[in-house]
Amino acid sequence: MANMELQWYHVLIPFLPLTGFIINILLGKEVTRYKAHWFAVSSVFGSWLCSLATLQDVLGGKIIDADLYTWILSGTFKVGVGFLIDPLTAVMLIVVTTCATLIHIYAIGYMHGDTGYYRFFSYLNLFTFCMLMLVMGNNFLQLYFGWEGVGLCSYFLIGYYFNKKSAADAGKKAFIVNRFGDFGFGIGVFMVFLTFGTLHYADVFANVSSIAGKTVNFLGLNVDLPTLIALLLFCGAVGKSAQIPLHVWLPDAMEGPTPVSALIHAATMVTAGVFLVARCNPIFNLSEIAMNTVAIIGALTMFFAATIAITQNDIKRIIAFSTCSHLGYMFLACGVGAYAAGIFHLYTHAFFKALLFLAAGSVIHAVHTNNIQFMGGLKKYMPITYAVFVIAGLSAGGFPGLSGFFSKDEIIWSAYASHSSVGKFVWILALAGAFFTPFYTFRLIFRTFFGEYRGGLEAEEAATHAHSSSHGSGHSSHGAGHDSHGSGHDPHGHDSSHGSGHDSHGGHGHGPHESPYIMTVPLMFLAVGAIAAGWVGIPPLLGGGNHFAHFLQPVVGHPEFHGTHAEEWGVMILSTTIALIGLGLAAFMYLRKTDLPERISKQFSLLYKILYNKYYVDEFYNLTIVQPTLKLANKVLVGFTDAKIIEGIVNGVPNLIGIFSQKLRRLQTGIAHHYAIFMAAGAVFIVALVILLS
Amino acid sequence: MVSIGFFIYFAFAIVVLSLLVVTRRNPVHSVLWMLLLFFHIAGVYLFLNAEFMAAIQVIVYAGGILVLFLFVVLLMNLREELSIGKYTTFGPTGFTFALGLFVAVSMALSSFIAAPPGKYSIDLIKQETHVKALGKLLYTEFIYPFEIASLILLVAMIGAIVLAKRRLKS
Amino acid sequence: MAVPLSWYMLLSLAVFSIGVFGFLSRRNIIIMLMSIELMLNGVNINLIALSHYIQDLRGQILAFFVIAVAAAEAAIGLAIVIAMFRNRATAHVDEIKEMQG
Amino acid sequence: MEQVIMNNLNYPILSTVIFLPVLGALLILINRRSWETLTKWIALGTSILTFIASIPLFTHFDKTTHKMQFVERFSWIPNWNIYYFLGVDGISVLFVLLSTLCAILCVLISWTAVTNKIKEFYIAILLTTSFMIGVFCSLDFFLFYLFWEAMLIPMFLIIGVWGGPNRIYAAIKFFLYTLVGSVLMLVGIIVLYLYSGKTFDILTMMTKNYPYTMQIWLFWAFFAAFAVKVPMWPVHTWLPDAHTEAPTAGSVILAAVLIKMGAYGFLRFSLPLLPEASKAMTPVMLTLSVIAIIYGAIICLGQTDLKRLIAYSSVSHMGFVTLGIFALNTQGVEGGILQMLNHGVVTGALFLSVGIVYERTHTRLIADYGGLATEMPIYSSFFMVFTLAAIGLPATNGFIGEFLILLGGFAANKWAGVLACTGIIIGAGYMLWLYQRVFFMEVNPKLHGLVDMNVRETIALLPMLILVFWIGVYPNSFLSFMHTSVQHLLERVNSGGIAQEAQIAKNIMEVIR
Repeated sequence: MANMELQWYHVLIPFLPLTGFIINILLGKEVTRYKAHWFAVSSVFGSWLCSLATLQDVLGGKIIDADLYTWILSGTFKVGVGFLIDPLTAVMLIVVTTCATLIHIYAIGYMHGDTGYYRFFSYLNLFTFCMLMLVMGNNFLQLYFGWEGVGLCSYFLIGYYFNKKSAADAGKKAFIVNRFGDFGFGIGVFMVFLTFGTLHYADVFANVSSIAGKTVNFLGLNVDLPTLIALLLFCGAVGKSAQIPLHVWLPDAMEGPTPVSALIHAATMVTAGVFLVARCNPIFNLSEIAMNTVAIIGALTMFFAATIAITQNDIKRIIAFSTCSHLGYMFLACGVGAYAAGIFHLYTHAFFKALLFLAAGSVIHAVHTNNIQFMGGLKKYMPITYAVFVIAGLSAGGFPGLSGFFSKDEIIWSAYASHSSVGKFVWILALAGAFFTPFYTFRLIFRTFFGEYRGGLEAEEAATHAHSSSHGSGHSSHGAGHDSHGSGHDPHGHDSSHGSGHDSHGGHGHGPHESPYIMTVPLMFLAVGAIAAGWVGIPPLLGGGNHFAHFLQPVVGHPEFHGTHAEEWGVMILSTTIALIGLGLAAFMYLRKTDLPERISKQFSLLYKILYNKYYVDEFYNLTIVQPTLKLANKVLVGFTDAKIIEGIVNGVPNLIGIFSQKLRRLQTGIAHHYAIFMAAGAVFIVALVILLS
Repeated sequence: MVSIGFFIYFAFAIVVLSLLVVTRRNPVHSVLWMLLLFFHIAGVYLFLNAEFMAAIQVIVYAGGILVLFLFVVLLMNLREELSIGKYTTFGPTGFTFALGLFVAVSMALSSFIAAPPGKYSIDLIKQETHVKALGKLLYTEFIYPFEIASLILLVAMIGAIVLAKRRLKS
Repeated sequence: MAVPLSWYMLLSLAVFSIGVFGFLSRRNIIIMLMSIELMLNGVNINLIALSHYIQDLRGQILAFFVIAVAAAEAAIGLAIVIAMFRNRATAHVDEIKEMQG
Repeated sequence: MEQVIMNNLNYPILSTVIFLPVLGALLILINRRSWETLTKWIALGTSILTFIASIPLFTHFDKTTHKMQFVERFSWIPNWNIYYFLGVDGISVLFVLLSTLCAILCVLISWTAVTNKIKEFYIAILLTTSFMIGVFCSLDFFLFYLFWEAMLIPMFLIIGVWGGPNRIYAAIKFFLYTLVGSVLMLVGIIVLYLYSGKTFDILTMMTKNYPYTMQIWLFWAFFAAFAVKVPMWPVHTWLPDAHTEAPTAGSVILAAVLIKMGAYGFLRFSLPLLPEASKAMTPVMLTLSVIAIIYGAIICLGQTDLKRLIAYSSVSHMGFVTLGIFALNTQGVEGGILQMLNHGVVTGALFLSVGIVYERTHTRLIADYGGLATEMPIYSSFFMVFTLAAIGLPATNGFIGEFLILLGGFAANKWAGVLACTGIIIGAGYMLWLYQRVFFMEVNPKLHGLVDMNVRETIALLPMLILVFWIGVYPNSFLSFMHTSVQHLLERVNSGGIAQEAQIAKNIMEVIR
């Protein structure tokens, strides 16, 4: 691979969206207003074009690693703002800019008439900038820069409807939960610097072999150095990619407008963790423990998120858990050494998941509720949305021939072929996941598009007001609170219905309507991606060349798998069959025997409750972390330590002096002769002393 | 011998007069005894070749300060003064301490060592006259303290006026 | 035969002690002020005698300043007495304990 | 004197900067009481002139040397060897600039907020500025102490006269706290004076070596003064009261400059004068710093008062500063200095912002706010930027400082580094929660119809905003001032021990081992 100088179009990739952001944030309120998307979309489109040019360079075998300027210089610590463009970056660039462009365009329609129009687009642009800085950085600190930057934009965009408490809470939660991950990530970066004396990827990875097998004293424990660094870095990935145990923020993040969920919480930002692991693969490769941890965390998240998804009723939350689950797949792949497979899944997932979200957004746009219990029968009202939704669902479920199939199959095969006990364990979980994914996806599709239309927003409001027990199992107090919370409609719904002037009183003769072309056309583009994006990675078994893996091989290497063709066929057929069973079961339960789900949930009410409440992880954190901290702050520190102990000492000393002086002032009789006598006595005493001493 | 005789007289007179000053019931008597006392002290100064100081003693103390005292005494209610005890309850204590001080310091006197003589011998002073010698010193080496003393007197003057002035009813 | 220095010192000490006695025992504030003058005079005698015996005029300078301060002190002291007499109609120190703590 | 570079400008720039505000104060003094507008314009003009006068310090500073620059040295009280000795190096020069900038903003923000005793107020502000600059420029211990104590007087008045309802208590607490510390420092100064051959010259003092036991005593004497000013845990309780009760300008001065003096004192005096003691006391100082970081952060979660919350966050942030300083490595110390600057900018800006809204609502209780982002969008954008800077988001100045400090702290002591990192998590928690409660959610009915920031207020906040991003994106224009000075300082501290670079190398080896 030849090195190459930094070109102008490389620099433009991140900085075009930044320009768009600056223009809109400064001028948006007064000047650009409802034309904000002109700058936003064109800047992102420009950076997409630049990304294509860059991809061209990289396909031509070029690698770019150059600093723009020195960011921080302090003693031996020197870090620049610079770009590393290699195959991995190129893939990410394409994923990010493509999705960003399409979602920007979609948002023109979706956010139409919103009061914060310019604000929305400037945040999206800022996000794109940060995400591009993240993937293009040539050192850990710039990665961290982008990392925090995308977190910030996520905070802004989740809390976009900041007048709503739940939205503001969700934004804050996302930021703070991510900070927990960044805590480990930050320490990992410190360890990298202390170990290698630099944060520059190339220098670190060049010397990475020198730390193999070294141990280090960390907080009194002797730990294996590569394991330590890898796990600390992985902390950040767990936070950002919403893996167990830091997954709790992602479902709540659905408070944001749907394009945000599509861009940030499906296609790009949440995959940064996978990118990080893939980028740091030389370090992870040194540590068996770290790799297994990644694989197991990924597999567990994938499994648990999928099980939660089957019980949820909020259309976006279902997709959010699905995202969690698919991210778990990617980590699983990385954990068994198949980084290329992980990145491949990241790439295909970006398309089909963004498509799912945007199509869901289109549905919400039509019915103004997020709750699938009040949808249904939308197939005839929204044919395009329905079509792309099904494509996305098939792709996500791993239906043969579509993008998702190739990437998922590769992961399952990699897990099987890694031949370690951990590999077998995660393989079984992966197969389970392959069952759940089509099940919950098609449960969603069947509930949304088939059957009779169940009234949309009006029906939901009526149901909420009547306190109907819409969910079979009993309501715990939290469950009830969660219901109203979870099925809270996108507040945008009101705005747009008034702004666009459509009569959207569904359920009273006028059904929901298909979304405008500005929204459906990006959906179609993404649908093409969801079908065909995976064709670049067709395995040799099926006659393809797996170009994708070969393209990435210089960066992430290629794991050595030991498996026969027969085994590979077997695994592929097995997983496909399982997926089809999942699909079929969903069809059976939600199309044929529609009373079955209700009965099952009654039958296994405890299990249902646990799943429905997401294993009570939020409650657990609230009880063990949030409440104790607040109590500590209020009761102990404010009320006791500061007010009683420190202020007690501070005010106590003067008070003591005051008491003492109260006693002492009795000496001041006010009679002049007393003072005179004392003076004379003093004089005599001093003279006597002088005489006696001399 | 003559000088010793004179000294004994003056010393005796000074002690007796001092005692009279502090023991008279009537303040007017005290002031008058004090006047006599100051003349005697001035006489002692003359023995010590300090004729300027003797002059000052008479002019400032006898002429200035005592007159002030006399005026103030005249403002007071002497009748009441003559009818109640002149000593406070601390009379004996005061006597003890005064005596103690006297005894203690006089014991210390035996160990007194004078500094080596300076340059202002009696001859020099006689030759230059006392006033001139004093004046030279006062206006050269001690010019700052001298000025400060004048300031103190000024402040005292203003202070005395302010304190003694009858407050105007507003 | 000259008078020994210690005689002067004894004289000065005697005058000073009498002043102390007067200051400590009398209740009339004017007499107390006069006692202070006595003490100052005692000191002056000492200063001038020493100045004579060790042939250094600076002792007299100091006495000179003492006289100046005494004058100031008398002026202020007597002004206070007048003010006090006007407000309290008494010259007896033991009847005043305004400064009690 | 080979330790200093004489002034290479042809006029005494430091004296100019110090005494221009005094001149302005005199002008205001002779101005008529009824001409209030003129008073304000004189104050504004003087502060702007002072700032302009201080700009050559930035542009003409020689970054290649650690020696004192722009030096002025005149014999003042020859009997005691006291000099009027001014000079700046890479450690202090930025604080002079921060002080002069801060003065302008204080005047601007008080324009309509202060309505009684206007003359006296601006005189106090200008005098405080002058004395603060004096503290950072003095190279003679006596002169330093003079400025150090003199500054208390106008500050005391600002809190005590123009403050909130509980101002007297706060002012006296502030005064006594700082005075007690300063008196112990005075003892330390006298001991140093006697030991170093009767000189108050700091640079000469630095060339001497002092016995170890004495260093320890002196360290604690100085600690008393500096720790109170910083303020370090547990002598921090004056700060919330002072901040809460002080008028906006007072809070800004306190936050932006005054509490930097403590940390500056550690850098300028404790470290170079008492290197062995400083090294020996490092564990104690790191512990106190970490406690301050976490304690200050957690206690913020329990606050109900806007200013009080920001005041406690200062405790936490200044904990980072002392952590960096006592990490005793390049990253830590440079990060510490930069973080002092950052904290001045960010917390100063936060107090300015609170002042802006307080002028409209006359309440500081967080519960009285809500939904401000709807009513005052520009204001909330500014506040958001400062909030983000306070929680150390990359591309803002807070990140650079905190990152360097944590890196340095981690290199010095892993426990300290790791525990301090938790402060960042909690920091995000309380700042975002504050932001949410004040700006997000439903608009509090009491806040309807609030007007957004006017031009004057925007101008007051704009420099801070620019600095936030300038330092965040290109910190080298500030870090480059420090390199040689910090290097020199660390060589002095580690003299006889290991050189700085070698120590990092040692750390690296230790890690790899």
